[in-house]
Amino acid sequence: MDLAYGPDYEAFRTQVRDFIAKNRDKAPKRFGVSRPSEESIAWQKLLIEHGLTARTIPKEYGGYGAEPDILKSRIIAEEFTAAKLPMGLANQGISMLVPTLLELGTEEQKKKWIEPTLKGEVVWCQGYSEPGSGSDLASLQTKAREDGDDFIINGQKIWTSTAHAADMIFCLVRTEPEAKKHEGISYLIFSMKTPGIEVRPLTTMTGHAEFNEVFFTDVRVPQKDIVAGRGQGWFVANATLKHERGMLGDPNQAGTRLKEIVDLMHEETVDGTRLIDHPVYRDRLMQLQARVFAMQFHGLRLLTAASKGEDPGIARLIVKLQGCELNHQLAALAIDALGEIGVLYGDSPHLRAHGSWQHRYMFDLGLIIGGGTAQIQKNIISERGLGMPREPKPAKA
Amino acid sequence: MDLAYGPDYEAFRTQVRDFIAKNRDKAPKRFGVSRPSEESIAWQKLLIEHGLTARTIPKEYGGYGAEPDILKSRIIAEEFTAAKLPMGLANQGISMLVPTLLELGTEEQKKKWIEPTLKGEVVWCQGYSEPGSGSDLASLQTKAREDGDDFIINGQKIWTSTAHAADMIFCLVRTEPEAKKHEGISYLIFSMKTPGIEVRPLTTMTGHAEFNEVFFTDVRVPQKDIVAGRGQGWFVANATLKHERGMLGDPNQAGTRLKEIVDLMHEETVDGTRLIDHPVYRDRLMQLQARVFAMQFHGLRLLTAASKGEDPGIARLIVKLQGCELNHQLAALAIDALGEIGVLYGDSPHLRAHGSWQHRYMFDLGLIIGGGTAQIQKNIISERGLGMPREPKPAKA
Amino acid sequence: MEFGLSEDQKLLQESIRGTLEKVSPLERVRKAAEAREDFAEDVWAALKDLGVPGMLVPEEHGGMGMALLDAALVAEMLGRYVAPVPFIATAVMAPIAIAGAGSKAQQEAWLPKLASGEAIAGVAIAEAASGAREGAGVTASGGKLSGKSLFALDAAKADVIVVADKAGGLYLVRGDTRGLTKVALTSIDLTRTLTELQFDNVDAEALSTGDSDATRRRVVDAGRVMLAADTLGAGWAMIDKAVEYAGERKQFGRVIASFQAVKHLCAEMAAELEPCRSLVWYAAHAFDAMPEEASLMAAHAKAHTAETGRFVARTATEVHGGMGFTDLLGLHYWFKRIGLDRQLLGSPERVRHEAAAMQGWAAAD
Amino acid sequence: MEFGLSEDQKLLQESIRGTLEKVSPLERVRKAAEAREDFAEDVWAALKDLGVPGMLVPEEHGGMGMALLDAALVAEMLGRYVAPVPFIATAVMAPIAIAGAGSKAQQEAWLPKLASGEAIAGVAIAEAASGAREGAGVTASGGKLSGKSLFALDAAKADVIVVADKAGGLYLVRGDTRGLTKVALTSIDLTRTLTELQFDNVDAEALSTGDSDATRRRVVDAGRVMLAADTLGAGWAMIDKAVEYAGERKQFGRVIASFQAVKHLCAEMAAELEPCRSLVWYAAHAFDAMPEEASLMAAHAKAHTAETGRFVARTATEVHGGMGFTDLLGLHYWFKRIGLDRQLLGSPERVRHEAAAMQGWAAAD
Repeated sequence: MDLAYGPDYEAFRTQVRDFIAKNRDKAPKRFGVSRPSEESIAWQKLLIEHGLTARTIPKEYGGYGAEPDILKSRIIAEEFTAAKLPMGLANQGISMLVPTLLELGTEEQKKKWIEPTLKGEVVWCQGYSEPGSGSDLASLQTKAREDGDDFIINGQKIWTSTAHAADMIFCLVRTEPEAKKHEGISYLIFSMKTPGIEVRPLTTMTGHAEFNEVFFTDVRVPQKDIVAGRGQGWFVANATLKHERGMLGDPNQAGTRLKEIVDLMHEETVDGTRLIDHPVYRDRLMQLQARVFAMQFHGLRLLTAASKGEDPGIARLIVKLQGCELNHQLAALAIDALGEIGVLYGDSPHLRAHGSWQHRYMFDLGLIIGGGTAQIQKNIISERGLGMPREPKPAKA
Repeated sequence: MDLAYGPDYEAFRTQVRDFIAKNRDKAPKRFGVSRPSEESIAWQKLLIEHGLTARTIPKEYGGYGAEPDILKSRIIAEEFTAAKLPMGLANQGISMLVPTLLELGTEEQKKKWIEPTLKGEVVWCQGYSEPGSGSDLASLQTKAREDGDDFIINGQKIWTSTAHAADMIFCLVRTEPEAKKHEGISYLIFSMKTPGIEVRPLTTMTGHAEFNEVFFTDVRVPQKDIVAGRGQGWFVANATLKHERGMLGDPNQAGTRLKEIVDLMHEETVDGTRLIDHPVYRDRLMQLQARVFAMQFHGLRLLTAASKGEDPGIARLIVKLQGCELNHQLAALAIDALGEIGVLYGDSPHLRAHGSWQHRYMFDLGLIIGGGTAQIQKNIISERGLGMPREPKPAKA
Repeated sequence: MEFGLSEDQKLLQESIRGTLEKVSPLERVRKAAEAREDFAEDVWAALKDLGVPGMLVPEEHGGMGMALLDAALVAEMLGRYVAPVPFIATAVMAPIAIAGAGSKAQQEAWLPKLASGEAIAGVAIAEAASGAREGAGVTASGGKLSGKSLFALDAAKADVIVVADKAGGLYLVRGDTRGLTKVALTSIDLTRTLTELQFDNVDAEALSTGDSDATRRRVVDAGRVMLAADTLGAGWAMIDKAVEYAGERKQFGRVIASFQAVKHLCAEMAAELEPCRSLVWYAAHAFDAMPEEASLMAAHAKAHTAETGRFVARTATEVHGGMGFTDLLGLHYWFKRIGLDRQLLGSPERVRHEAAAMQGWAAAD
Repeated sequence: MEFGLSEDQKLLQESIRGTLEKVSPLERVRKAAEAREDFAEDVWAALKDLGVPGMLVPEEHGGMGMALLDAALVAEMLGRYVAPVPFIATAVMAPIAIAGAGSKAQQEAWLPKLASGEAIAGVAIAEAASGAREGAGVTASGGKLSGKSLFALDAAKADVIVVADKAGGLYLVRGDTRGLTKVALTSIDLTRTLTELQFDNVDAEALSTGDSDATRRRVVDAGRVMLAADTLGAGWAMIDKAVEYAGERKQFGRVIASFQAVKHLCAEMAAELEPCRSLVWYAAHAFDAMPEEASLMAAHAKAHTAETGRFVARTATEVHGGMGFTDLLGLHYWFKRIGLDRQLLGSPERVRHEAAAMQGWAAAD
């Protein structure tokens, strides 16, 4: 047990700090809502050159080409957060498509797509879920029919964030209608400018359209733009989903929220008494503080395991379930302690934190559902973590 | 909505009070642990004669022969509770066997068994559950093989309270090994003195042997002592289980517990501060008080429905689940508020209420599990109460 | 002894249900919310036809003189249909205030108009019921009110507003009086309006006949019972929708209603919420017939139903999966209705503290 | 940066596990409980062979000078095997007290004997850590102690007992001193003893070298971390047993482990309990290396693990169905161990209040 990083890493930390001191005025003020701004693109370029993002991606594909070192990645994150500077770009192309291509793409695909994606020149969206295929993603119905060297795609995707602004999509489609459901899917990449694609914004309970629906009508796409071969899409997608699920339930976000609530409970009063002096709210705060600490230290444990290449087993599988729930409960405490002010929203007077507590309370519920519902998470924990059997298949009626 | 009973019922209440005033010195001081004491038997006789127990059971079978009137039953219960007098006998023979025989027994069976059972002369135990058949009661394996006019019984029962003191058992046995599992069971009554029956006490987590295991080795029983015919046992048992489940989760018990906790929190101190003045314990008390009220009023609603012969639907199905859980949570609050004193047990000095809070906390967990586990209750609520489908049968492996 | 609804009450509830089913379908609610209507005039008009505004107004003033339990049955249906109407202040809290502490003249001036639906009444009592935020509070002096009151109910278009001042008094203020400024507040729940009232030396009439402390208490109690009933109705609507959706939605080759995890979530919702019905009925009946129990039961009904409502709102949304999170099914209207109910007229934590204080188990705030 | 166990620590834990698996199986625990043994001498002897009593004793006094994190790993295993041994006071709290605030002579008198396992040490500190019940409390005057202390740990057969008085001081009292009366208390957990100590003008030596306030704080912190670790171990034992039982028990023609409801109960237990491991590790490490965080983390580890432990104890019992409720499988030994851990050295509610006070968010009691 050693919570210090040691001299080599502290030297690296110093480098990062030096970079920040020297370059902080170059950090973008405007990020762009769906597509990166010019400033962001320039900042990204600078970060890549200094090994502060795209750090382990080979130089030939536009990265920095360093050996993987998870502690260095964490130091970068810590220093940028402390300096309140934006990190490198983090969109679905960079977090999901690039690792997938690196692992499973052809040399041509890597050469063509990774560098412009890293640079923020090409923006991607993800076409996985469908209205009828959520938890049971493998049942997806979007069809890709062969027509010469092309596929003709028809169907619908949902939960496609940034689809309206994306250049490209990585998309699961059914290419082998006769195969078993997991074996008939291919992972296809194509341009969002292709004729026959319609994007409709999808408004959620928060009142915002954080997602889109995407409709395909006779969309013609070259067959060669499959990644990892026909019928391999389920395998490719699972490799990618790992990256996504790892991002949900981040305990550092919970730590930040907790601090905000502590401040709020010191500042806000009811009948002149500070909220922190209400024993019942305070007791809830303390319960949640313990949970936040537990998940943060749990995160350190996973980080250590990752840095040693060890499999942390069940410890990894619980993060999404526990982390998303904890964030939701933190938002609930803030709302409750604020009383009527806690339910104000939108453009209301007296709003606190721009209504973000209500927004988070609702959006967190979306995260509890999305990326594998709580029920699916519990299936995974019990089956993969505890070795319990899968449910028996139902008899054919 | 009218919470008064009205003049007729108040007249009846006066009769009950008169009886109590006149006879309270005849109430038994010693009840007998497993078998009723002489005093209890005499008291039971007096109560039957005055229509204060066995009230609706026909005179020819030893009851009082009144029309069913659930409000009068409640008034009797209220007045006896208020006077802190013991009610009539309430053992498994009276609460489960007698209604079963009345509904499904032959005239001979009714004549022979109901009266001595009511009088406390014949004590019964119940032979339903087996070690391998709990939630899935219909899978029971105790075999009754035909041999001339008799059955030869081999197998084992569990959770058999008062088996060591019982004269008779009403027992589910498998008489038709070839039939489907629900159709091969018969409901058989026989003497616990029959050779080949061994009773072993079953100690639970409370440290007491509240139950027994009963072993049958070549136990010979006349075939004629089946109730309602061969293969009808599942149907008979379900008629009886209704009576049992209705008794679990009684909200009046929760009301009594709540009062005890309120007293306890006013009397006990920590560092000189009364427990009721600790805001966090007090808030839990208030949450539980609301639940107790809700379940008590829910009980009134069910009582009203029963008195009108209406089916209260889902309202009835939730009582066991919610009532047992509420009792458990009440015990938990008492334990928590008492700190280390709350975990004392057995014959310890400083024990409060003879250690009954711990005993209840554990025994309640047994009740949450027994009589249909919480999981089975939720299946029932969702299927019968909400009309959701049963789980599909698994495919044969 | 009869703990249940009379035939008349069942008929009343069914007639409200039938009307709302017709006039307040989701599309109508959505339109009201999106257009930020102060309330849905047509829905309110349909309820006027049924006499809803005058339910609690005494018969001598043109009302129906019904009981709070009747109003609770209506409130349950309004929650069930997330109806965008000014019920709680106009039809319940204000009539109780005016009938309870108004002079004969005040009663004659307002009760018939409220009964007929001709007038709308708001209530500004949040500081007394929930505690004051941001130092809000109204001070009365020489028949004039100054200060501000947040979170007034049904006040946006009110002809008259019942205002509680810091000293425990109740006042009537006309909606168009000089010096009164109304600022619209926006909550998550767009089916109901909340208003901030700013008073700059505003003319007011005291409601000071009889025991105005007791009247204020009753106004709050009645409001709390209505909010509990609203949550009860909204919660059961969400359970029914969850069960229905789960019966249609297929994943892994079967309807998700056949998965034990989904069934148990639905069972837990029902098992938690259904006893709230009896608590709400009892609290309403206590208000009508057992005044010594009324405040305690109103507090418990409010707090316990709010806690249960939160569990139901969240869980029913989860059962709907991603669809529950979108705007497509409109499920969030119920979610938000329950969310607002929770915080109005006293959060659960505050109301439980009051319940303890009423029994002498805690110091009153 | 390495947040995890060293190879030595993993070996330590495995060797404790291996030993306990052999010497402290359920039958041995049951025998100790049924015979009301003060502790299982043979189990303790096996742990002595591994140096457990001297783990935290400084090397100069014949101990191993190990860290609290090492002790937490042992405590976890003791919980896992519900081992009936006097670990928490004898091997953890008393050595910390004597090494922290004892004179050279006191250290030399007791630490070598504790390290070798020759002596047993009790600790009577409940009034300071949990609050005083029944007006208990010890008063020191002229080197003599009077009064009573409830719920002393490992004190039944102790050669020496560390006693906290009302004024915040720590004292050493010999187990056989005149005027000291020991009354055995019986808790639900028969694997550990609790004792009431009555002091009638009893000879005592003050532990007054250095900062005895800080030492007392550290004694409580260390004890709390041990209890949290004990619950962690006992809780995981219950989860493992539940998973195993569910994998064997068949109902409705399938193992119950294949029912989604049972799987989800098990998943919830694991998901709740596993983060407690990191909290316990961190709290122990803070005790060793980050003194400014130690008390807060010990409090959180204690309270949160106690709450999680209750959920696990109850749920694992439910998964076992009726068998979990009987004595047959002995599952209740773990249930009760977790139940006692919860209340010792501060209930969760009290400890959370302390945690708030430490951060300046509440007045200290």
